[in-house]
Amino acid sequence: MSLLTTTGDLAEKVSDKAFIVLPPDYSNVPMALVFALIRRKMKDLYILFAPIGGIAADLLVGAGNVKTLEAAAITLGEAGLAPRFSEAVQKGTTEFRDSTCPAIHAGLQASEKGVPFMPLRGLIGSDVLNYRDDWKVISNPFNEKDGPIVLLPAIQPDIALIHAPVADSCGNVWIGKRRELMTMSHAARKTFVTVEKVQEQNLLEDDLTAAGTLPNMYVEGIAEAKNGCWPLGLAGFYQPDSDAINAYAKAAETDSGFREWLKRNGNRK
Amino acid sequence: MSLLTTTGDLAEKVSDKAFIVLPPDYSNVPMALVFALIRRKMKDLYILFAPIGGIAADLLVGAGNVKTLEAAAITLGEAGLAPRFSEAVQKGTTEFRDSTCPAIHAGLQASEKGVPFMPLRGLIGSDVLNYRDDWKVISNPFNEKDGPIVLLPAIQPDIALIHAPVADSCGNVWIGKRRELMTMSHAARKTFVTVEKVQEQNLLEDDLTAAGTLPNMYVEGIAEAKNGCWPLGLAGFYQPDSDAINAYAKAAETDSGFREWLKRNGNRK
Amino acid sequence: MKFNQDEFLICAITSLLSNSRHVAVGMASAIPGSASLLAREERRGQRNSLRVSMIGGDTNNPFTDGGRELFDCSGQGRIDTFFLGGVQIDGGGNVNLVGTGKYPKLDRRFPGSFGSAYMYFVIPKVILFRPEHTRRVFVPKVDFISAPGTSEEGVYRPGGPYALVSELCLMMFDRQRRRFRLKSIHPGHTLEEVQDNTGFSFDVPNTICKTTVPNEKRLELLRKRISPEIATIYPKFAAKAFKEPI
Amino acid sequence: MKFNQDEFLICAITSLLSNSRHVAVGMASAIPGSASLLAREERRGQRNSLRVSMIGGDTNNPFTDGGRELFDCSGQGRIDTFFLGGVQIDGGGNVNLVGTGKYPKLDRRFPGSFGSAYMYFVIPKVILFRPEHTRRVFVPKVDFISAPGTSEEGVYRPGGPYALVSELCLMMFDRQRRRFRLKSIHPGHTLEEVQDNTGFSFDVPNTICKTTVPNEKRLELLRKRISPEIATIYPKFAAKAFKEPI
Repeated sequence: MSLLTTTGDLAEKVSDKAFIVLPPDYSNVPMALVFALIRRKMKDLYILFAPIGGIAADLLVGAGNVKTLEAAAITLGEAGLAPRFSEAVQKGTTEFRDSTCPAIHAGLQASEKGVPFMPLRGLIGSDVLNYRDDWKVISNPFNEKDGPIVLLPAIQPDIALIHAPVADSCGNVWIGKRRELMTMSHAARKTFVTVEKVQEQNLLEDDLTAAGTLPNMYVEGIAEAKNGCWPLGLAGFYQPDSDAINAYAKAAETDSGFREWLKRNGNRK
Repeated sequence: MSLLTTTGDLAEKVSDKAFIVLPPDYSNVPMALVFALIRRKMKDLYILFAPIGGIAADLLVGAGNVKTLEAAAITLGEAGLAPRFSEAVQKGTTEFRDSTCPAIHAGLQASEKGVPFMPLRGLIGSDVLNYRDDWKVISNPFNEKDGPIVLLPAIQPDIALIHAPVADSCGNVWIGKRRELMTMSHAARKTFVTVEKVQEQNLLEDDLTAAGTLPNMYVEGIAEAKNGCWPLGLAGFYQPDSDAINAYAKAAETDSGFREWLKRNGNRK
Repeated sequence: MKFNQDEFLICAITSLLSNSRHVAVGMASAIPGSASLLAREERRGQRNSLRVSMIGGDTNNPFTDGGRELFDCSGQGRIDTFFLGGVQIDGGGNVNLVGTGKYPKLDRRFPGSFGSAYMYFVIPKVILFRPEHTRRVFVPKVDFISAPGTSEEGVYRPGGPYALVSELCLMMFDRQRRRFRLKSIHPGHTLEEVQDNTGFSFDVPNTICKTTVPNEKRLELLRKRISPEIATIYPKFAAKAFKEPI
Repeated sequence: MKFNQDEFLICAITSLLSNSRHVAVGMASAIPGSASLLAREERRGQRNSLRVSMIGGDTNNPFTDGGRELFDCSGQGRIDTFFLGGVQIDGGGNVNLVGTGKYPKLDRRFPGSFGSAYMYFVIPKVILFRPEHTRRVFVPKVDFISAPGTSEEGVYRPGGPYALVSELCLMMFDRQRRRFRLKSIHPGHTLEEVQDNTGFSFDVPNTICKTTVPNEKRLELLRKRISPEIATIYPKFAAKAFKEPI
């Protein structure tokens, strides 16, 4: 049974209310697939960034697809604040669960290991912790004098969505040193992947490529999407299109500008 | 300051009573360095295998270098039981701390993350747990009805000793998909590495090799040791020398046979 | 078509994998490994295809996240079938991989528990495989519980023993009753022989089946397709197991 | 030799790194990043060499274990210096990266806490860098504590604030007294100006230094060696920062 399909078909397999995890903004964000989700007019998604979101978050929020966002930060980087996100959070129309980078990594690692929680240092006295009623503080059972420590519940997304440079026809995906993609895929129930290209040669057969390969046991669908991170970049392959991101940042300052931008750019496949 | 040195010099940097972690028996065991430690007549070492030991364990125990061993198992594989290990444990001259594979991985991951402990499912009702007074059972703080769960304390070795196919002259080490070596090195205070060869080309500069590279920030010494896993193998490069391992298994059935074997084979560099 | 004991055991295990979706095979497991590859080969191209992941060797080893990945992905529920052996196994499904005598000063030390203390809890179907069927192995109570067969209520335990395969018979584990039930006796052996050589009590059904012998098609597949594949990990075993019996 | 404001701030931060051994630089940190690379360059080949690890971009990014590695190796104690900014910073060293107003319905939402809620606890020297020195930024009490400046006794906390660099001055954080102490004022500015524009109280020493201005050698190193390197990550910034001032 081949895992190969189209980006549109992958988007069809995502349900309203799905709990989706997306990669950090600096690389491997499956933007073509994000645009496909927006075209599908998804409702009430729970979107987690591992751990920082950017234009994908802003687009999904602006288009009304999101009920809750979770991340350590949402930013357009050098292009400034994420305008649709900021407005939605200021107005309270989208719920944002403030987290911190290592807490998201640790929560995903808990699911990866099949354990119910993961401890993490720090956090005590932070309002990030104070507003998270799903995090718990206990005293270290090994050493009461060691003081309090935070336990973070396992984070298990329904779906991890990622973009990668290449997959093979068996469904293995080369992610290189972007190991957060591996943790995301291990943690999520299933993973959909868009790639620049699909090759015949099995990535696991060569030790050099195997070292950076997500095995197909975690992958439930693959689609080719050339330049699939646009307007973001794919590290080692292409840079972010900063003109496009700057133009977006400006357009999205108003809802009507955002709609206009989406009409012009939202149909890229 | 160059990290490059000799195997003998790496051995010199290991102190008596050091807490050492070694790779699993199926690949990347720095046997040349183990022989050098034996020649140094090390005393009272604490040796952890991540998670299974074999001939390295048997040699170190037989040579009297070990106070305590910790592993999920010690075996010579197809060559049978580890004779010096078995005898020492039966006589009580070496302490063996029985563990289980995922507990060792989790303990090392705790140190890797800088957290004091890691939870793990399973274990409840096992005598492995019953005899480990350093492991704790608590009820899941997130859900009392979820039942008990084991907490494993972080395992922080003083030194990780590994063998790898190649290092670069900056001290980065290519480990490929043997990621347990990365966890070991992250967890240990420092790491000494023997390699088949040292190359000029920086391993981190090519995304393909970077994906399987341990960065030099974890590495405090590198030595070339050709065929450095002998008589064990280096996956993808050379097979275990099963004739040699079988011969060892037979010789080591008695202490005198062991001494004889060591005299003949212990001077390999 | 003739077959030898190893081939028979391989095929007996293969028959137990018909509802499995992802079988993992640990170290030093030539017969379970062969059985898993055979089951996969038989279902190749079918809708209910079987995934086989073997550690030890690079063939059929899909793991790229280090030694922990087998355990992590078992904890994630991605693996439904696994194999365990045992120095001793008792009637409650407890397995001992550590040794005989009083721990820690054992009379005879064996390698250790490996991943059993975890895998037995999280893998839905653990097949116990121990060819030697004697009272030395199948004891009333194991000297050391590497992994318990059952757990108290409240303990997280999606996994546990499924079947027990020896040179004499096949037993299935009844989780409700917390004991084994004889399923079938291998050709050439008798209930008395099984009972005489088993140190624990087990349930015996009214009618006792004979374990099915391998058919020609399966044996051919095993010898032609699986033998060379398993030889890459277990050369010694493959050389011995897959020659025509005399 | 003339210099611009960015160059001045870079050099001021560089001077703070003289006892550091491993500096990590987070996202969107062009000035701290430049300062770290400059400090490394100045100590190249010396015994007390400096390691600089930058996330964001592939140059000087040594991490191969995914996004968590920066945090994991900080938790391991391998990194001694890090930088944080802040929408608001108060006199207790508390930083707010989340926004102004009453959380969660903020008046103005900013990106979020990033890794601050962890890094501030585990990195021995955290340098707070915020050029804008106004009462809007340096407030009596932050509206949201992304990361607290100090912790109660018993809380695991090897790390915390070390210094604060703004466009007006350099302050050092006194962990005993849990407040900042003015260290030096940048040329062209006065104590009154600092006091007028700071919303929190801080200690003022008897003699107040002027912040040292960059010397020629350092400036040349910065412009010739560091500028092209930083341009690979922050092209916009480098184009603006490293041209001769008019």
